[in-house]
Amino acid sequence: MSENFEIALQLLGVGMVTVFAILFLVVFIGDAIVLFVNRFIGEEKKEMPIVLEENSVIDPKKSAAIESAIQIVTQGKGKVVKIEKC
Amino acid sequence: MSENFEIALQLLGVGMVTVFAILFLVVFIGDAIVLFVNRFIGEEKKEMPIVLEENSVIDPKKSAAIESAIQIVTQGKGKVVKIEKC
Amino acid sequence: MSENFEIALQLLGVGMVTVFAILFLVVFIGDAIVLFVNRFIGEEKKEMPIVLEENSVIDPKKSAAIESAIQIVTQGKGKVVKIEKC
Amino acid sequence: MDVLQKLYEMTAFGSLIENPGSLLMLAIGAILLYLGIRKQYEPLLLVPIAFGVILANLPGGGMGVVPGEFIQLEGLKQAASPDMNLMELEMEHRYMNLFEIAHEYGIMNFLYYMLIKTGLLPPIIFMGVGALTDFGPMLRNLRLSFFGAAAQLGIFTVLLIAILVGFTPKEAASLAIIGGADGPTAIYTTIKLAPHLLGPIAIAAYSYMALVPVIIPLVVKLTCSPKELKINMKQMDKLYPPKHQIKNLRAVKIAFPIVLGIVISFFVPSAVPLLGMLLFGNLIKEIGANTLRLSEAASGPIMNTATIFLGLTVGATMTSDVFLDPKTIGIIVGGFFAFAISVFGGIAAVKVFNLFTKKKINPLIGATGLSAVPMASRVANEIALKYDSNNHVLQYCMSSNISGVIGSAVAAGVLISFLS
Amino acid sequence: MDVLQKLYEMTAFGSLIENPGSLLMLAIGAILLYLGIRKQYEPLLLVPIAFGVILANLPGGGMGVVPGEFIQLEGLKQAASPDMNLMELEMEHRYMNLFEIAHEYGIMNFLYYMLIKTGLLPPIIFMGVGALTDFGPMLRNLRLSFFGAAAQLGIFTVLLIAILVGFTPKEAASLAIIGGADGPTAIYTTIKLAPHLLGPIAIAAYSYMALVPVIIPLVVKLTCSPKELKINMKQMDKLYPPKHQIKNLRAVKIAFPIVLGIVISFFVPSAVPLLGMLLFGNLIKEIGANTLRLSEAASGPIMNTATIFLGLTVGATMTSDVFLDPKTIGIIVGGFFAFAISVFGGIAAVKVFNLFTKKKINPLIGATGLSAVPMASRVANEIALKYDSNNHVLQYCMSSNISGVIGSAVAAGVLISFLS
Amino acid sequence: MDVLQKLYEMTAFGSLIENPGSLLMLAIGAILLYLGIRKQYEPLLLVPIAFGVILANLPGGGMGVVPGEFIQLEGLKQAASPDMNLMELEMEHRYMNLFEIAHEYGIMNFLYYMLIKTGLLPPIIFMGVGALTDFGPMLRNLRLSFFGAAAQLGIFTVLLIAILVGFTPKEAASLAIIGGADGPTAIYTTIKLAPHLLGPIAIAAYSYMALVPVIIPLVVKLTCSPKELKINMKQMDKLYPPKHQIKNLRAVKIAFPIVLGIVISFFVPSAVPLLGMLLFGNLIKEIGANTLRLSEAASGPIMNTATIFLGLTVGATMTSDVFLDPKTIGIIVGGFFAFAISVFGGIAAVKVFNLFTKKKINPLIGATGLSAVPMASRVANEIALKYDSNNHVLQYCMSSNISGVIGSAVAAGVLISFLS
Ligand code: NA
Ligand code: NA
Ligand code: NA
Repeated sequence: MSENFEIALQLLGVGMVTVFAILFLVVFIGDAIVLFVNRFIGEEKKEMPIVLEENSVIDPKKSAAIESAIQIVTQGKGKVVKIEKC
Repeated sequence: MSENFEIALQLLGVGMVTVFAILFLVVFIGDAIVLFVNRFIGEEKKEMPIVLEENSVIDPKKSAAIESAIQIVTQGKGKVVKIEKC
Repeated sequence: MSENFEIALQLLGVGMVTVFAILFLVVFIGDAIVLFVNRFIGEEKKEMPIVLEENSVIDPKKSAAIESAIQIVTQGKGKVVKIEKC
Repeated sequence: MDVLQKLYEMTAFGSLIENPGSLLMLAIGAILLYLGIRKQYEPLLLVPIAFGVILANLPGGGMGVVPGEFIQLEGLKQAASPDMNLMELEMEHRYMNLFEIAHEYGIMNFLYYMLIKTGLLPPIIFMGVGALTDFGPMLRNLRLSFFGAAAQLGIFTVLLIAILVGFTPKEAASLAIIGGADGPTAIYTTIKLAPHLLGPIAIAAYSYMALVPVIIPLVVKLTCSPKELKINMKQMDKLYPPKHQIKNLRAVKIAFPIVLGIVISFFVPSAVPLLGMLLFGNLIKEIGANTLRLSEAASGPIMNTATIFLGLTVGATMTSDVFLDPKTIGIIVGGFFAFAISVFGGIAAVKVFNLFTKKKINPLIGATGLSAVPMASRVANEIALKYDSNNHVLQYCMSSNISGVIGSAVAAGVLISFLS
Repeated sequence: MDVLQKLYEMTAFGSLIENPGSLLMLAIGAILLYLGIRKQYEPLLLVPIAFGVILANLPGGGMGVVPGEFIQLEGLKQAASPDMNLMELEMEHRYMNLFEIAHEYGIMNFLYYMLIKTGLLPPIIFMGVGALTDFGPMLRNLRLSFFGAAAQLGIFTVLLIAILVGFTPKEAASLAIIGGADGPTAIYTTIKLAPHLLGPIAIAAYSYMALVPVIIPLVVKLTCSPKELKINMKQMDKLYPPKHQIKNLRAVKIAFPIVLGIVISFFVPSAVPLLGMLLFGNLIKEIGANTLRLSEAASGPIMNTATIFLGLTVGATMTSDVFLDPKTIGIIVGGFFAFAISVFGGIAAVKVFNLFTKKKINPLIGATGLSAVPMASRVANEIALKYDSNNHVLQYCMSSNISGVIGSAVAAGVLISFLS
Repeated sequence: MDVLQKLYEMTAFGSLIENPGSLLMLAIGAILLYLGIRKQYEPLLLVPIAFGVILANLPGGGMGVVPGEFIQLEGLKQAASPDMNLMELEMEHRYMNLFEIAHEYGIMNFLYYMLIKTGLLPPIIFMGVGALTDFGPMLRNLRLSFFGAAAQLGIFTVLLIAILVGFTPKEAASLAIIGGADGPTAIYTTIKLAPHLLGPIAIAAYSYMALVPVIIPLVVKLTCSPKELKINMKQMDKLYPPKHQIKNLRAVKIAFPIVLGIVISFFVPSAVPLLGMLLFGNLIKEIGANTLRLSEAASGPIMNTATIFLGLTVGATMTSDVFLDPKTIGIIVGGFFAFAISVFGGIAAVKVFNLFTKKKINPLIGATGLSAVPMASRVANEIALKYDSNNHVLQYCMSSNISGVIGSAVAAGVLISFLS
């Protein structure tokens, strides 16, 4: 029992130190990535080009037309997840 | 063989009795639940409040707007199963 | 090593012959099926009747109405995959 | 010369000559595909089953399911007897593990022994069925659900006949359960009692379910008078109105599967895997928005995936040596009678009931006591409309129709409990 | 007479008399269902867990999970000792294979030993959680995420207390991890350290997560002054603006999970199965259209299916002999304190921080350092609005809230690493 | 002191020092992520593979796949020899069961040995590919599909070269199958013949598939004259119209996969697991509404889930000792030549064909005889348009492109049949 208590005390110390250390790292890494991206990658481009899924059977032009139609109906907030040919 | 025949006869009896007994119970339980609910729970309220799914990224007001738009288009019979942010 | 080389040579021969033979069969079978269908089954009928899925809760007439509404919106290219009752 | 020899060995013609029965099986697979695709006999299951039959019988393809003895490690037990008695006490049989099964017999056996022989998929499919089932029509005409019991008559009658004809009790029970008109129940029972008959029984069950529009009218014509078929349930309801109304259908629908599951299981615990999952699926559906993710998963991807693999693997049990057996004929004939007698049982129960009451019941409501939901009810409705174009019995039939699912699961529980 | 005997044996009344505790367990299952359905306590998990409890305790149903020793093949090892020493060297324990488990103990044990005892489902669910998580709010207020660490205090404090009360260290750790307020993490830790407590711990974890709207206000009321709760983060941001802006959020969001995963795992490799899958799920979400199929699968069918089977099988571990144990009381009480102390830890850390800086932080941001995302943040926001109707702290709370998920996974890694 | 020691043991720095190669592997994982995310090389598979590489090489994370020998129970066999000969007769090797694998080596090995080493996932993915494939363009220009055979030349040529360079025949075959330009086929073949090379081969296969827009133009430029590239297929069709029209495309599309599957399997039964599932997937798609639930499941949740786990586990086979091997260089170089020679084979076949006929064929239709559907066809179409802006060859290319899938599956069958 007293041995177990020692383990528990150890864990209390080790555990809280580790958790604080890791979340310090999270902050540090996050900041570092932001700085790195700001310097070397810069402003976000207007969306990467979407690679059309292979084997897609719908003409991209037509699906774009459908999507825009849907977007009007849904006030621009909806998204066509899947279109199937009849 | 004659032993097997006996088993079969037994099963014919036991089986049909059990099936009738269980479906009698179904009727009985169903009636009991209806009576219990009628007495202790009463009239159905207008739909329980829907707990919005955690991590949902769509503003409820906007999604309501989309849904009503869809309902106009689908004459009130369609339901938006999933909305994704663009 | 020289034994392995022999295996490789064999496989080169056997493999290419087999692949050519099979794709010859593909052409042959395809032609045969087309001829058979042209002779014995004939013109495509206007879509086989769709067996409505069991346990479906939506009235077919209503769902047809919804579908036509969607088709107007999607310029005839969309398809209603699933309708749920509200 | 050597190359040609190897080339020949690569092809399947050698094993085709050794086992010409597989050609016949391929033809049977093609016929089943024809029934599923062109005749639209339960295509969701018959097409995968048929393709499974074809895959299993492509000579040399290694996609046929091997009998259970092949994966049993008898040697271990025998060899162990002198000095390994401890282990022997622990477990009588040991089996190859799933990885070894895949290694030795390929992916189809892996899938079969993981998903089917363990009894997993039928309850999983039942969970999906539950999530698609609406007990509403049954609750609204609760008393009619009683006739779902009578329509299990075919099961126990054919069981008796099959034993007389020479089937073992376990085989006879697996055959007879076809009369429950419920695919997953038939498959589950057969897995537990006579897995070697799984292929033909599954096919017979689904084929006859597809033939409900033929079988029900046939039995009805033989047993019911036009006068009986004109009994109008709605008028009866007006004459003798039901005692109480359901004030809060949602609460009733949520409580019903929970209470029902617990009570039934006290009487027939061996039906728990099937009925428990059915009622769980139904519960998450009835709760609504809060568990929508779950019920959609259960009735969508889970059930569809289970259906594909159930179909393929059940079909793959039909290798030529298994199928080309006189018992297959017995299953086909017996299955038909099980179906027909079940329909008759339901009708007879209504007739007996009508002798004693003033509020008459249309015998079609007995005929739909099988499980084939909702096809049986639609067929019955059409028959009723033929005799009186104003007599819509659909909603009433749905009651006994849905309760027939419970009835056959209970019958399966009785059979498994007594025979395994 | 004989038939009646058999009939009685078919029913579950015999085993019910032998084991009346199962009736109590059924009642507990019903209460959990009530909490999940009517009170809407985390219904997505509590309903399947509750139904699993019911299934497991239907007498004779064979759906209860058996203890790990039942699938261990001790005999083999003992018998082998004289002449099979080679094998003994290779592996200390051998276990029944999954097929044998299904054969012997039914499908629920098959699912439990395949999906849960292997530790598979919690990481799979974490993958889905990752695919639904947006690290954006955390990245925008990165420094606040530090308080996600302080909110793990409850874990290690309750661990200490539980050991004092008599729990073994492994049991105490499994109990204490409830204070991480994260379901999959609690389940994963318990599987690794004390699987026999899985049922009560899972239920306590999810129940207290559902009680976050009660627990957080309680602790806040006891520890924070109105003045503190009125601290307005937006005004602070205006007074002391952050140093740099994120120019390309998309690139940052893609790089973040990759780098974070690698670095954390150097320090706490035992957290890799959980955190690795969380970050993988997040990565495929952030990539966007090119991996949309994957992220939709991870957060849709995969996660929903995993949730169903996790719930049912975890519930099914709660047989009466497992649950009706004084330790269950300890878990319920200890779990509450773990939760409350974690909230307190977060608040205390903010207070300490505020002593040393000019840019004050609202202590509610400490209180949301638990994982319950985003419920904790919403609750905190409501509290803030009650004191000042213009003080929206939601976005700030989300930062420590999300980092709390990482914090508790790290704490779990430490516990597993030290104790297993 | 003791605590610090334990703290250090908790971290991964000890195993990092022992195995510094894992840092290099992490870098490789990061490069693969860069290719998948930024360069958009087959992101659906390369991202999961890359993340799997990272997970496997996080020191101490326990997510790396262990070699097959680790799960073999050699001891049992050896120890058994004196008095357990019966069992030995039954099975030469025994393996740890899946539960033991998870217990001993963690979830990644559990997934790998359950889903990949059994050969399960590639056929499952092929089922989804089938459900997404439209044989229509191939049926409309059936004769062109013949060139899908010639484009397998790279496979058998590189096989020969690889053996000369010192690969074993099984390794050489696994390497060479990269020239089939078909991911699942390459993975399936490698699982069967040389699982220790799975990681590099899978990555090479998917990378080169992503490089099709580079490789095809390169080979075309080296081998074709502008005059050849201007051959206009539509004009040729007008000059020499095809003999018969398809009157009922739907019936043809349904019959085609069935008949094709049966006939091919007579010749190359070892291709049945791949081709059978491909054609099953295609069949349920072509049947249409009646099996829509199945085809949507096959091409949706099932395929997406399979893709995630295939990617992660295949990536996780790439531990540093496996990857940092001269053979990896051989695979990268050899894979490229297999690809390029396959393209050349298709072009050469067209040229030979054109020598003997009046109805000339554009050599681009040979170049698309690889499987990479439909990317190869799109690339070829762009090349054609560059030489003549009215010359649309897409529909024609699709014919050989789709038949290339069949061609490489057949080639895989031949290799597996001769070498395993
Ligand atoms: Na029935
Ligand atoms: Na937490
Ligand atoms: Na190819």
